[in-house]
Amino acid sequence: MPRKTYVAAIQEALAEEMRRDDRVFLIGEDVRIGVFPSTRGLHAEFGDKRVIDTPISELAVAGAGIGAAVTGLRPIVDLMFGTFLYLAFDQIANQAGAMRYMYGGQTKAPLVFMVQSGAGSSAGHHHSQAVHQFFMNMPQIKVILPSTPYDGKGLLKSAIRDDNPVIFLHSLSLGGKRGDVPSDEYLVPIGAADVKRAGSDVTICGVGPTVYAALEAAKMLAAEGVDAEVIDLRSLSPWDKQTVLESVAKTGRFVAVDESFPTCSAASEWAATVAEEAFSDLKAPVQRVTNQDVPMPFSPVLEKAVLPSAADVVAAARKTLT
Amino acid sequence: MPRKTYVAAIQEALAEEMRRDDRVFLIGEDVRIGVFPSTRGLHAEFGDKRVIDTPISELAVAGAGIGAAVTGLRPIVDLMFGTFLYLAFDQIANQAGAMRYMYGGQTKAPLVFMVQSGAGSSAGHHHSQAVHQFFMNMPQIKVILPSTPYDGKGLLKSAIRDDNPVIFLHSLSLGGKRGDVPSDEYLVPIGAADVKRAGSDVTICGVGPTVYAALEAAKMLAAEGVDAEVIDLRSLSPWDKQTVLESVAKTGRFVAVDESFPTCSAASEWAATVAEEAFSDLKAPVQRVTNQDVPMPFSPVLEKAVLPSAADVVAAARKTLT
Amino acid sequence: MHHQDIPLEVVQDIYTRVLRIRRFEEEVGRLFRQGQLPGFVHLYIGEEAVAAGVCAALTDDDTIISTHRGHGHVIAKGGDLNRMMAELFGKATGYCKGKGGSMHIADFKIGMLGAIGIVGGGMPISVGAGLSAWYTDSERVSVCFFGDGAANEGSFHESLNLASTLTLPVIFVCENNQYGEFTPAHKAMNITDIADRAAGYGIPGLVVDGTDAFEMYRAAKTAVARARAGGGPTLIEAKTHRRGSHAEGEEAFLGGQTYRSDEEMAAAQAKDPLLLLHTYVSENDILPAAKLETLDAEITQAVADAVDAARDSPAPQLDSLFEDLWL
Amino acid sequence: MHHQDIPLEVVQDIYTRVLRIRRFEEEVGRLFRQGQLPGFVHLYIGEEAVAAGVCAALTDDDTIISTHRGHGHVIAKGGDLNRMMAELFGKATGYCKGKGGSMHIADFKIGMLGAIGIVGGGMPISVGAGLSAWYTDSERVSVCFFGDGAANEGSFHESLNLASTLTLPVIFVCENNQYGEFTPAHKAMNITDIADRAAGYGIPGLVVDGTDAFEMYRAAKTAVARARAGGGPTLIEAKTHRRGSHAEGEEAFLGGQTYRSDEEMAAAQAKDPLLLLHTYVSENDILPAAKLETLDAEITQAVADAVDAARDSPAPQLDSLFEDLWL
Ligand SMILES: Cc1ncc(C[n+]2csc(CCOP(=O)(O)OP(=O)(O)O)c2C)c(N)n1
Ligand SMILES: Cc1ncc(C[n+]2csc(CCOP(=O)(O)OP(=O)(O)O)c2C)c(N)n1
Ligand SMILES: [Mg+2]
Ligand SMILES: [Mg+2]
Repeated sequence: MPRKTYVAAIQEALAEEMRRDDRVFLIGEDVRIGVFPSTRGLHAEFGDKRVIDTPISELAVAGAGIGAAVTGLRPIVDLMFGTFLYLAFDQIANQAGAMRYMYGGQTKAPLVFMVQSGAGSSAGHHHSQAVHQFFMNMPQIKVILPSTPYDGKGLLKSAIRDDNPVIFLHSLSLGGKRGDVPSDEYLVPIGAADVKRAGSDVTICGVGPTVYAALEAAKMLAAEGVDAEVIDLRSLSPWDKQTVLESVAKTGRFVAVDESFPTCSAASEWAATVAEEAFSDLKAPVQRVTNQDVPMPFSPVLEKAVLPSAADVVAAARKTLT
Repeated sequence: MPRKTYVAAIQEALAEEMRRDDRVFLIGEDVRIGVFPSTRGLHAEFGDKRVIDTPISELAVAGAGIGAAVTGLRPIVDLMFGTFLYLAFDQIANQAGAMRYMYGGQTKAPLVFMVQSGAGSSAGHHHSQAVHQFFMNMPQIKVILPSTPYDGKGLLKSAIRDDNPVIFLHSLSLGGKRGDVPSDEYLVPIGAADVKRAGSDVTICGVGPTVYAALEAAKMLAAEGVDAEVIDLRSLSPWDKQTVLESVAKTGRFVAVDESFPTCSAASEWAATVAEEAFSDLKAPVQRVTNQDVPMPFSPVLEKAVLPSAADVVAAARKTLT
Repeated sequence: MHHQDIPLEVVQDIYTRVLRIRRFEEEVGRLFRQGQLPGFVHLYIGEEAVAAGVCAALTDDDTIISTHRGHGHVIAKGGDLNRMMAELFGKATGYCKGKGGSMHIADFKIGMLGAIGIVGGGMPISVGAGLSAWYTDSERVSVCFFGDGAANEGSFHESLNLASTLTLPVIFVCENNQYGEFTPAHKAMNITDIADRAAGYGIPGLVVDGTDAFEMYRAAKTAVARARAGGGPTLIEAKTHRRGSHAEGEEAFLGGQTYRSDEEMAAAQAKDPLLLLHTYVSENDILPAAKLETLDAEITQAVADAVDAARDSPAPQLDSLFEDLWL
Repeated sequence: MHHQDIPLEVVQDIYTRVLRIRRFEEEVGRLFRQGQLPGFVHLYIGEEAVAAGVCAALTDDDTIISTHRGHGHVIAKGGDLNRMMAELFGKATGYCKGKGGSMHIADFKIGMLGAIGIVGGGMPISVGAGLSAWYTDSERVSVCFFGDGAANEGSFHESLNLASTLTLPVIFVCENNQYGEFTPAHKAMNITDIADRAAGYGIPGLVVDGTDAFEMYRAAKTAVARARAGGGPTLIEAKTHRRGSHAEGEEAFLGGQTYRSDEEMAAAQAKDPLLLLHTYVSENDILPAAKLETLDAEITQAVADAVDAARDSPAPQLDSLFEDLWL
């Protein structure tokens, strides 16, 4: 199978879906030249109308996507960094997710907001926050964050075909990661987790970059004789509760690993759900591993210390084992 | 003790603090005339300079508050409805909470954002959302939501004197509630919960309007012979984990009641924390009672069905008891 | 005020739209004061000529986006009074099955893409509707109604600029009723004409007498023609007056405070768009008095029927809470 | 270009500021290319006359707010090269103890209220600094630097309008370097001069040659005098050129794609502000060549010292993660 980078796989998903459906188009700041290589080359193939550069106006661009979606198109709105969605927060929270319901089912808003999310490039607080936790709270917004090239392509294609608003998050720090990407068309369904490593002693659940911290931790734990199951949730909303609960039924131990500020994080949601619905399976308290609760610092040593590491995951897993 | 409405108590806090410290001022849309009676009468007493009407420009008004705070003033920024903060989200998430840290402690941003939060007046999705869960996620932002006139006044005064950014949420549905408010000056500390009803069988934890659902539920449970402890958290960030954990140590059962969309809600945070830190005390799975996971509908019958009710709380408490 | 360039059937059409809005809104005001309607209600009385004039210049395909003060826009675009009234009552038979309410009425079948309760929140969406038309090489134009207050929101700036740079068929209709809630427009901006802001985006900006339905119609026609011809957006500022409250019941919640002078209110009354229209068509014998009376009686009856139907309609079933969700 | 109305010491001061920025930025570029600096770096080369001219017209009390391209503003306001360089290296001795980095340098002691990585994000804050000055009846003015791209953000609109309605002492300095990232300004707006947008807020809007430090100084002086006298805000559009990359290393991440022609780059080079200034002061014998050389040597040395000091400085302690939090 051909091996491709994460970012190339995303680019491929965009190109294929634009070829398949001419209602699909891309709009955002510098999507033609491609600030992130994920949109690179699309302008050459699809031209001015389907790859649209905009002024730096996140609120209007997001809303324009919504307006285009409710009038029959299938926009992909690229707003670059996750934190820039804060400027479009109103359009997403008040409009995108709500329109269908608020108007009694008269309309639908099939669009994708595509942004980078998370830290890892020493870019400072304004360019280094994970944002999925905010959008998970909003009803009727789907949120996905792939960890591999394969999932990146398959999930983005599903997102573009989805009839609902989807926040597609990609990770800058994973951009160069390589993996198998089939040449034949495939989709990865939204809402399905992927068990990355089967294990019987403890369930470790992550998403995006934290999947790698979890896998690394699993290796370290294996050396200690602990057999960890690692679940890559892939979709954050809706999320695959079933797979997690089944795993916990087996292991009796749960560690949630989430790159996010801790309070009201995805880790909080997963931990609360496991505690609520798998209580009788639990042999030890659930554990959360998240960012430290501080704004994102610039200095690489500090940034690294803020982010969840494999060592943190190991420590949390050990807590469930004593 | 004089009895006052919730909204009058808030107004009193504003007036007293503005009298005490002339760096304190109020800025927002129609704060002079007072869209909410909480700001009524302040313009007459304090004049144009200290009670400032603005254009409808949430982003700039929020940022202006931040700029004034870092240059020595103590602004209270009133942005009316909680959802309007979505338009100012960038200034709050990227600037207000981060500035002190990001600039290495060179500055501080002592300001209060004051908004209504939550549903209950059939105002439709755009005017009926609880927003605390978003701000709880942000490091270095304090979040409070009082449930009584006494707490409203005491907490707002603390917020105004706090040297950090504080989101002060008030509940429209509680605006007319009356309660004792001492004439003598007092403060309610940020971060301290209030045990509203002592009980030994189950801990029910709420904030703002859900405290009343919890209290009503406690009465209904008492009729069934179940003795519920009801905790009003009052502060959402930081929150009084200690009081909650001590209560659960006693009762072994925990129900989190939160008016919020369910995923990544305050209830998720409380439930996760209890599951993590009081696991050995728990006799039954933690329970969350939140909004239904849909945008806020307009029709009173639907709105009521979306919000957490006393009956929902009773049902959740019963689950912990079987 | 004159109608020389406007065909008689259009005059009549405009008149009918204005009157339908007026009678509907008067009734809504009564119902609200009687405590029969939940939530907040913002009436369009005094501003009818804007929506009526503009919508008379649109085809059924063209789309509009509206605000918290949206009833007039829905009616002007051809909305169904029964489904509107039922929505205001929060009934299952309403446009949005009771899920939207006064601030969120939509009728996608007639190109009414929804009222938006967030000030300025509809503007970006209207740009998207225009983008869609441009993308599909459709003749459709997108109209966005918004207030003087909304013109100070960042969304105004970004939306006009975006529509301009992409040369989209969007018509921005600013209803300058002189107030955003209780703040006079002239205190919320240091300029006299919001239309002047158009220059900052390289698009035409027109000041129009928004109390004159014919002027509104003309301005809209020109802007529509320009948009359909690929000429891009126009900003139309309609100078108008809100005759009543910002939100119904404001006397109570303002606790006796006032913010407008009697003279101001009297001046607005003298420029009442229905009064002006009625006087014009009557004095110039354009529409016979009998016809006007029949029309009024018909509309009044239709509104009354809508109220009866709404009252008799069922409240939403609790099951409907979980309908209209993810597809 | 002329300096007739400008005292010699100011000319020299402006020259020094420009040169300090240039030499600092050149070194930062080198360090970045050598892989010695973490994160993103946006250089100010080509735009120095703007910050230098404006800041020369300010007192120490006056405040400025900056952008992702902020080094020049800090230096122009009198920032310490050592603490700046240490910050770029992410060291504990940096202005922000390594917590801010290139896009977030601040020096509150000299009225430098911080660089902001969010495009347009500093504008509302600068209005607040102006509000503070007005509130305390201080003579202080607040200056906000931002780009042509930022002028399309909603925050631009809201900030200028808010400052105007409250008549605040804020000077909005738009550095129109013709590009927002890789998008030419003329594609992101349908107007030639951003200064024209000032009319929409009822404030003065000036187009200034941003490559001429003296013109910048003059424009700032006028705006400062107006602001101090209670006349409210001014928008100054400085036409300038970014000589280098949007962000250092862009050649690599653009994968060979270009977005500017050679002619354009050559024209910008001909209008290089340091070159213009050097030529002017040399050809007109205003500052002796020897003096210029000494100055350059001193500055170059200071920058080199800053690099050495930064390299020798300790990385932040992990404990410092939990400092500078809630008070
Ligand atoms: C973003 C936002 N801010 C504030 C409000 C509260 N609000 C509702 S209507 C209104 C005034 C709007 O004024 P204008 O745009 O002139 O419309 P008008 O009511 O005069 O029709 C305000 C401030 C809101 N709904 N949304
Ligand atoms: C809100 C926001 N949107 C997008 C970006 C990404 N970005 C960083 S710099 C830049 C271009 C800014 O252009 P301009 O304002 O002209 O400043 P210049 O870089 O030319 O100095 C963009 C789009 C950002 N940092 N913030
Ligand atoms: Mg108005
Ligand atoms: Mg630029």
